[in-house]
Amino acid sequence: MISKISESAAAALADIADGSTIMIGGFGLAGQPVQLIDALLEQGASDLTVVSNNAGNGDTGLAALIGSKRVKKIICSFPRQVDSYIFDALYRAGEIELELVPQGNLAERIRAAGAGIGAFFTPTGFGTTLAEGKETRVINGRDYVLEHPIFADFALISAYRADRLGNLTYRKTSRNFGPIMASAAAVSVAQVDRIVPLGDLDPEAVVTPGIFVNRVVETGDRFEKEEWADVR
Amino acid sequence: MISKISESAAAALADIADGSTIMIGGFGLAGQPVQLIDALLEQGASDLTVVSNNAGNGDTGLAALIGSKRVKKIICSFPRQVDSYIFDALYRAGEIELELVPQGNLAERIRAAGAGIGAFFTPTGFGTTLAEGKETRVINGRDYVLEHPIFADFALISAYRADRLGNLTYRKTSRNFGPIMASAAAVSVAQVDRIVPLGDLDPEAVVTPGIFVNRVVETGDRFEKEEWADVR
Amino acid sequence: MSGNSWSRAEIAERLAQDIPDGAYMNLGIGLPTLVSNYLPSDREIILHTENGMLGMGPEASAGHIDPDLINAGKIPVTELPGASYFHHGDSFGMMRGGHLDVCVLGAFQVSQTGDLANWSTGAPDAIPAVGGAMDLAIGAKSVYVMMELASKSGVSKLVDVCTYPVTGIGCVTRLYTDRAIFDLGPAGATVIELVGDTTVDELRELTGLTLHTSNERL
Amino acid sequence: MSGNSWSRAEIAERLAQDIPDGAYMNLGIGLPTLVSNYLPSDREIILHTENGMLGMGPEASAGHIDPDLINAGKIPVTELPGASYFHHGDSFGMMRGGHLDVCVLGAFQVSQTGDLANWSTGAPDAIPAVGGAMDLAIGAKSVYVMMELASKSGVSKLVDVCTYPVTGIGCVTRLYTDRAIFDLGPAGATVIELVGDTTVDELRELTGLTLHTSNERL
Repeated sequence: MISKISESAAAALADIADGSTIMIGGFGLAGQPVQLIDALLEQGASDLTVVSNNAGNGDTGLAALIGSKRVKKIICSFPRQVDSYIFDALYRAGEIELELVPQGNLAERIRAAGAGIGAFFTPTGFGTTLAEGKETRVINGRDYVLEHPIFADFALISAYRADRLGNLTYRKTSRNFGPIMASAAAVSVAQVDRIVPLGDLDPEAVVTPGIFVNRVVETGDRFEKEEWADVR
Repeated sequence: MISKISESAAAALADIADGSTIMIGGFGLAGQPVQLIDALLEQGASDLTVVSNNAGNGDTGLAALIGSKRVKKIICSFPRQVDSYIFDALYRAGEIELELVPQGNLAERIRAAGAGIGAFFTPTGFGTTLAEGKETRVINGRDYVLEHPIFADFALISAYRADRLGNLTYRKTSRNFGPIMASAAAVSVAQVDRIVPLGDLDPEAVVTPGIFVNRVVETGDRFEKEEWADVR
Repeated sequence: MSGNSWSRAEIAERLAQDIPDGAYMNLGIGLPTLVSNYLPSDREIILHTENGMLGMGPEASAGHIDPDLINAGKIPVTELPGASYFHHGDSFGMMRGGHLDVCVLGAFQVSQTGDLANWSTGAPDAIPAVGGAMDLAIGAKSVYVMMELASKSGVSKLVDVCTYPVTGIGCVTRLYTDRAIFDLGPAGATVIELVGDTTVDELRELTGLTLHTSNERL
Repeated sequence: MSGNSWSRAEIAERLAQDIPDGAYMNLGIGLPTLVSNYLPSDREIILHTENGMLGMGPEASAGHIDPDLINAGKIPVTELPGASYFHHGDSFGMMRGGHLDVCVLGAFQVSQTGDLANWSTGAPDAIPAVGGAMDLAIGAKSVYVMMELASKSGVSKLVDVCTYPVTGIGCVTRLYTDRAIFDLGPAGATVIELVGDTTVDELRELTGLTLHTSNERL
């Protein structure tokens, strides 16, 4: 019987090797796999490339991972935030490499990796410094830039419900990068509020089919926690 | 107040002009927009290019449209079927142009049109006669063929439920080409079993957001019909 | 309106009048969000937020905050009937594919041919960040910019050629400012509406640009 | 087994033993669907159908036919607990992206380096049709072909170079036939299992190919 259920976040991430490329889902706190990031911090792998929309906030989570100097490179769209001081300092010191990608190109490059597309022409970024040195082409009178897929060794994502086959549903805008990152990684790990019995998820409403998910960790309902009340 | 509800299939298709490119959803009978195809047949537009997985069965629906010699070209993956005799005869007589596309490339080219991708490299078809004359490229040691998007003037699709904003849900494998065709056409028309009040569709389970849909026609529940009983 | 210029709220209010019933619209972070306060109540306009939602409602009030429901500015928002959710791949495909009717953005500079500069000041010590700016710039049938026509030091932000790093080329179709409204395109900027007593000659002096006029409307 | 060859059912039964627990698998139209009859009951194997479903169950029985629930061969099927549905773009992306573990196909010819010919006989008067054949050919981590080794007229269908139009290049990883099982790859075909009394020399004579052998297993 297939069971993709991991006992703990630590168990789910035990085999991440130094030098791995790790996708981390979430946009703001929505969809951020908080427990998995903490487990990665604990796990100790270094020399990592991280693919994530942002570069961490404050001094916890992804910011702490970056602060530990175990991230050699980050591929993201928006590292600069009011409280991204850990990334900011390392970047200014030349101690972390940044590949800045427009958010939609980031999403499409991740999607391309999952869907077996070798490269694609996108209009986003044409004529800007972020497209410098990239191949361009005029197609039907419009200018496009060639972009390549982004693959990962691991994807760490957050979802709402899972079953033992790894089928996932999400809640509202926390869906963001989860489905595409799950498709682009060799090993995809999802933390979910609850794991439900097989058959409880509506097959029409499954957003990420289990084929894209290798491990699920139940991390409990998030909405009783006081900390959410003043999230802004 | 937005209402995308059309009074009838005929009203929804009234402005299809001669020379239009029309996408028609469905794989087999599942997802086939039967009433819309019949309305198109009635409507009379000619010199059409049709994009559809198949080229019609028997002598009704798409087969009848082809038989009326109003389809100058068909872009599809699988025209030959046991009862595709109308297409077969016209094709052999050189009276209809065929662009044969592998099914997944067909789907991805339609998806690319909807998602603003100028062109993409796909491994499917490399080295085959269907890729003859197409640009190829080796990317990370693998061979790819460059494919371009397919746009349409109209998409005719079938879904299960709609609201007045054109949000759509589907049923089981009838989802097939509907969501991507809706995104690739200037005007997308969906026939649905039932139109439900706004708010009745679960926002998490909407498959085609209304932004991709211009007109919806309620065509009634299909599952009381005797004819389904022996569909094979 | 005070004299011959509009406040930011007035720019937003004027822009809102140009959004047709049934439009799908994305409002960029910052100034453009003001537009949502002035949408005519007799029109149904559907808001897109690029982090994955159509049918976004107003900002969530205290005590009704759902951490899974935020907009692109990471502000908690609400859901209207008829909403839908989708992932980033689909959401940016929706924009890139030209399905949105209008996107409203702020800007550091806009060129008379519609080039947009709003993502980077080009300062050498700045931490770069682009987010969805370049996707939004090409992400709608009409891309409107709202901004004050001149900087605080009086320099025109409508320019011949952008000096800041560009976000997109020829992408802005209309510019709403405190002094006038302009259509932009390959032929340059056309004044289509003046604020108060503002004259086209004043605008020409401020911008240093030729500036076409729309005879029908001026 | 009769003498030194397997029936089609026996090929399917043998192939089914090689599908590991937990595998995601697509069975091509025709001969490969036989494999589903022989999947070991102690393994959970999830079937994909490229028209948009994972977790496909057995063929629907009379009276339980749902016209919205069909497989790629347009045969009514059933849904197992844990199933999911998706559109053609996502379904073929799933295949193209290499997420399926195994795809089993039939063939007119297979070359020793894994080229597949199964979509067209190349007959000049034939109506062309490809469907998902070319997508399936490159659509899994392992692509297995099952077929009789020789045509009815005794000509080997495992060949040096395909004479029929190819479906994909170097895509078949393993070939299950009535006489033997072969691994295919850039170095050519390797016999990994013989049926009954079949010898490698017989296979060499039939195919006209060098044929490597796997010492561990023969």
